[in-house]
Amino acid sequence: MKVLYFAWLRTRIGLGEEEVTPPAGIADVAGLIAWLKERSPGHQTAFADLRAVRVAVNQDHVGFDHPVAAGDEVAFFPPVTGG
Amino acid sequence: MKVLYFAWLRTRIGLGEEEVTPPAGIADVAGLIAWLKERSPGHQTAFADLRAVRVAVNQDHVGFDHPVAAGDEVAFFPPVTGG
Amino acid sequence: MIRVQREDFDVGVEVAAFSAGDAGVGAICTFVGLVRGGDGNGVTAMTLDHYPGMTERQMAAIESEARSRWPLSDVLVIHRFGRLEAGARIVLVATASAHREAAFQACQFLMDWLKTRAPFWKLEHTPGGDRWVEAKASDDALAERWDG
Amino acid sequence: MIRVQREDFDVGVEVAAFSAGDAGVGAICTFVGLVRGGDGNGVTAMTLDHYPGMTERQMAAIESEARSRWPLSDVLVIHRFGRLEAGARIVLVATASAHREAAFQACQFLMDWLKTRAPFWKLEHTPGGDRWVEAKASDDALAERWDG
Repeated sequence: MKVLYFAWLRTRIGLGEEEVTPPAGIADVAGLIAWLKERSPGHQTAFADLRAVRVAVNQDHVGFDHPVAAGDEVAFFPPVTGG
Repeated sequence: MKVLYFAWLRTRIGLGEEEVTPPAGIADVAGLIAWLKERSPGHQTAFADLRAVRVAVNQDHVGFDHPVAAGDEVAFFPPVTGG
Repeated sequence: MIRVQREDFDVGVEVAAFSAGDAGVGAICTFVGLVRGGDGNGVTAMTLDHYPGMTERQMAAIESEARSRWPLSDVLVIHRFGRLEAGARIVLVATASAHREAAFQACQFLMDWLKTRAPFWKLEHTPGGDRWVEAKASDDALAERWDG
Repeated sequence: MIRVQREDFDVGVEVAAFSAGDAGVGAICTFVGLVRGGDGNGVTAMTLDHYPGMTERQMAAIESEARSRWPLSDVLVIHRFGRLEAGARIVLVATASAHREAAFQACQFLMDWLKTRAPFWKLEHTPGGDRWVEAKASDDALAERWDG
């Protein structure tokens, strides 16, 4: 599973992309986040306030209850500020 | 008093501008129109339906009850269609 | 800034010069109106009649009104008159502001008021003859949304 | 048509090419967003982060949505990424339609949805350091007016 970070999530975590293999039992975005938070203090900080975090699975905006599976591309980022 | 006609009022009357000297007693736009209608069949036709006629006195949109006086520039035209 | 002219205008040149160097501008909205032709309406060209003098006065008043309603860094309105072929540009309105909603709203307002207050009249040329365009109730309705 | 690019764009060139030769077009609305600087906010430049791949997908989806809602002859959206100095162009949206209200509304809609759905993030550079721009509730409110 490919996980991407943008904007201040990338800054806090210290990388823009990582390849991860969550254990079986990690079935949705919320579960993935809980698991990712254990990887480093940076991850812990980035995911401290989930109200400020948005997620896309395979490049579509989704909610935290969206399923995730091996092979997915999961991206975390703050609310967008383009335009 | 200078009287101007635009768009189909000019076409019907057959001229774009005329210098007129209405008699004393012609005090407002409505009075002026009644007097102008007697000048030619073209004037009669142009002013036949006043719902389709707009007026400006000295280049400001006004109503038919607006006063007119010697020296004024009075313009008659249909509702505008620019832009 | 207001211009009434027979000549065409170059949107790129006008927009490039527009609000140039004003660091506070974050949003520029531009509207261009064109002579529609071809598709069944049979219009090959039109001639825009106008009221010289009053046109400039009304357009300046409309610009002032827009500037009093929205915080605009710059306003440009160019309106052509005379004979215009199908596809030709008729009018350009450009507004610059710090924020996009002011730029959008002021641009719409300027077009709505131009359509209903500036003394221009369109004579359409078709193979079957000429006809004066009639004012549209829908334009009055759009202009009225800015009232009160 | 959608473009995501690091390079600047020329509004005049883009608008000249836009909907050229379409006789049914009577109205073109254009919006340009710029990096505001100078006036007290201390922003000297910004860097636009984006999500390559998803950006194009989202922008194409937003264009499709606009075309399904309004009768548009043409749509152009150009959004830049990377470092942009104060005064630089960020985004261009252009819409062409037979009638002005469709062109205006679609252009506003495209900007509102880009602001709230396209994966771009602004990092402002100031003499005091860098800061990520926070999403504005006012942008959400503007986007929500197109719901339902």
